[in-house]
Amino acid sequence: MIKKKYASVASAVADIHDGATVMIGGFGASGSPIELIHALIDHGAKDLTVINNNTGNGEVGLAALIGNGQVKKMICSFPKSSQSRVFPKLYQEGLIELELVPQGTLAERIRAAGAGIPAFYTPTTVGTVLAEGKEIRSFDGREYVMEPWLQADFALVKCEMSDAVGNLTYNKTARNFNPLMCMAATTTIVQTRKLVNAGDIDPEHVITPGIFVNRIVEVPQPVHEDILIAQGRSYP
Amino acid sequence: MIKKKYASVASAVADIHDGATVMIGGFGASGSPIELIHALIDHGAKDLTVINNNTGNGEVGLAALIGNGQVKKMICSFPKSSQSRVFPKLYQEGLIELELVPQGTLAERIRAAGAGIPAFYTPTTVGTVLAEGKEIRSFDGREYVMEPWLQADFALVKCEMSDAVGNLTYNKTARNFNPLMCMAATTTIVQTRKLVNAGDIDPEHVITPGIFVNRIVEVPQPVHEDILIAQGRSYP
Amino acid sequence: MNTGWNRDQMAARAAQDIPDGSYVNLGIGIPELVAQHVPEGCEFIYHTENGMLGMGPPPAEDERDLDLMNAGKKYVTAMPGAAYFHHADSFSMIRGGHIDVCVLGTMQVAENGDIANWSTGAPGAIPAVGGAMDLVQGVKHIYVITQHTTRKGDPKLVDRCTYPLTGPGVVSRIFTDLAVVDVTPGGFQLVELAPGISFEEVQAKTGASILPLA
Amino acid sequence: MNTGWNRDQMAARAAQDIPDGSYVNLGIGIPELVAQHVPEGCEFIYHTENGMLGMGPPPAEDERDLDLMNAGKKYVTAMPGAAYFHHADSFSMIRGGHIDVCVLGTMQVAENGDIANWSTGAPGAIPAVGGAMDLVQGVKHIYVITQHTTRKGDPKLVDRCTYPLTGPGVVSRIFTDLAVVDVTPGGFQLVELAPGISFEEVQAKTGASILPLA
Repeated sequence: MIKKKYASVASAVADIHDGATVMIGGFGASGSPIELIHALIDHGAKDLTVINNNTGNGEVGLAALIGNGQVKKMICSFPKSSQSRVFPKLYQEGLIELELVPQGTLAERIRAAGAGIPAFYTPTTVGTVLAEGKEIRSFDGREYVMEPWLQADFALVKCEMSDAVGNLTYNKTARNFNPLMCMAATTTIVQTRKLVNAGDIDPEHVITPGIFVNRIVEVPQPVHEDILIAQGRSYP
Repeated sequence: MIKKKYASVASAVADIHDGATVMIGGFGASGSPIELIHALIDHGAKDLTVINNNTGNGEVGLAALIGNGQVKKMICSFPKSSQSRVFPKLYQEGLIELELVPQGTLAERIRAAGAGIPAFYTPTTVGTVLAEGKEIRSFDGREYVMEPWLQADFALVKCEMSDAVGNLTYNKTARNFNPLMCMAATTTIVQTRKLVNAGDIDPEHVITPGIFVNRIVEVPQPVHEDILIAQGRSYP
Repeated sequence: MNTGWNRDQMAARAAQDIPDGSYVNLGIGIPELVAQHVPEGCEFIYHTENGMLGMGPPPAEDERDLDLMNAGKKYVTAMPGAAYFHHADSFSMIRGGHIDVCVLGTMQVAENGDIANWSTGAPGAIPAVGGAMDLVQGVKHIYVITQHTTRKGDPKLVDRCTYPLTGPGVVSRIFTDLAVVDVTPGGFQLVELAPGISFEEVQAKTGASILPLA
Repeated sequence: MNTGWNRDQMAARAAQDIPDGSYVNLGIGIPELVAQHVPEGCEFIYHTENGMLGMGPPPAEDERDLDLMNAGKKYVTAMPGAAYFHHADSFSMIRGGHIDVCVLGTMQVAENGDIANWSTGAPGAIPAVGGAMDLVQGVKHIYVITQHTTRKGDPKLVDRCTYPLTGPGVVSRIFTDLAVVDVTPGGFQLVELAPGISFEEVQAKTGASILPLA
């Protein structure tokens, strides 16, 4: 039988190993799986390579994971923001690596991993320093950069509703990178606000089909990064 | 203002020119925009290159377009079926060209055109005659074939519901190639069973966002290829 | 007198080797019968290339939905927990390695795992590949169900395929009317004989050497 | 005394050059103001990179939805006819050439259409590119809204960018506090002067030659 439900965020992340590559969904605070990230902090795995659009805000969620010294390298498009202090400090001290990837290329590289495409061509970064060292190739007189897929051992994902077989829906712009990361990781771990029976989600409305989901944890009242920060909270 | 509604299938296809490349949605009978295809037969544009998974059945829809001598070349994955007679006859007489593309590569090449990706790598066809003459490249010790995007001048698409700005939903497996073709054509022409106001489709349930749709024609009671064939119908 | 497995028995035998909870894609013909022989206590989720997970059995004729077909263009139903998606997402599941098992029919399968099941290569024949080349390259485990020989008695398990390949070195296990055979680095390896079938008979009807049971 | 256009006037002027019915992506800063100056009878549909078409104005503070943000991470609303989608679909709209107009702020823009708006290239600075390089390569028409000079008075319209490029040869039209300027094969071409501004003043504050009105 299909058994994807886990009893707790702790049990769902328990086998994330030191040195793992971990995709974390969300765009800034929106769609960020805070409870799973905090479970990963409790768990303590280190030397992680983390893929996220940003580097977290304040001292909760992804920023707390970085601040706890568990992340060796960030792969992201926008590592700074008005409330991002943890990553910039470590980066300027040379204590964390950064691979900067344009946002669209980041999304497409993640999808490519999920779709079995080891590389593709894009005009993004042509003629810029971010194309240095990469293969440039001309098609129909225009230049393109070759970009490789981006795979991960684990994905931490937040969704709105999951059924028992892992079909997912999201809420508004909290969707963002989450469905792509489900496709690209060996093991996809999802926190869902609501867990329902198979058949309770209209098959036409499924955004992530269950085949891309390995583990489901119900987190009925997820905290929101912006609220935590406004409250001056930190983790642990 | 956004004005995408056309009064008739005839007016919606009126500017399809001789020699155009036309994507036609559907997988066999399912999701096939019969009314738009029949309008294209009435219109008479010829020397068309048509992209569809198949080559039509019986003597209606795509088979009728081919039978009417309007198609110079078919790009498809599966040009024969138990009820497909028109294409096989013309092909064996040397009167129509065929580019055979594996189904997944066909889908991905169409998506690539919509996503601005001129080429990508896939293992599909490696070691087969369909890879002959194509670039083979190794990534991490496995061989892949480079495949180019597949663009079109027009796409003929069938959907279940459209709102005034062209957001679309589909019905079950009639979805198939339709959303991809919306992305890949310069001009996307949609026949919808139901046309509703902007705001009447939940933004979470939109499958094809309106940005990929140029023209909408309401066809409230579309005919179905299987029914027409069972009735022994032909077109015109 | 027992003379091997019939079509249903072949499908039932293949179903036994599919792990519980697998995502499965079934080819046309005998492979379709696998869905009727799921071992008790097991659950498989069926994928069909034209955009659906959670495919269910065929409907009664008067309950057909014209917009609900499988990749073989037959009318089907949707199980609770089904999902619809477009062709690129569907083939991402296949080509991205997310489908666990694909069960295919074949014209030939070779001792090195090559499979030929899409074209005879005959001049004038209309080539049609569908999703076959995507499936054999993308799905984690490729199983084959086939009669051991053609109607004319020619072996379908061969040393090298003479028909155009669908994909090289992709098949892992073969279920025939006579035996279950694995493709190993050393060639064909007998796994199980059908009741009443001898190793010698299987070997005689196979176009390559088969390693016997240890 | 009239001294050119203020921020709102610059945005309003840019809005006039966006065709009715366009799909539009607005950068952060002055470009955001374009949404408040849509010409009467016109309708633009706003795209935000993080997965939405049909973005509406900011909500009242007590009506914020924490899951409804734009690419600048500000709370927004959804218009009737909006749609949500994931990041790959969102950037397919950008990179596939489906967005009609993108209005960006900039640090520098050159007479050959090069734009530099993502990094000063200063040692130790934390690089952050976001979707800027995708937008400039993918959107059909790249407009720039910017003050004509920096706060220190240095020209932002230059012969060649000295900061690291976001993309080469991509900008078509520039709206500043002093003028509207096109990028043409012959270099900068004056299109319109702000009220009370002379061509000589514009030329003096520009780091490259500008072709005057014919």
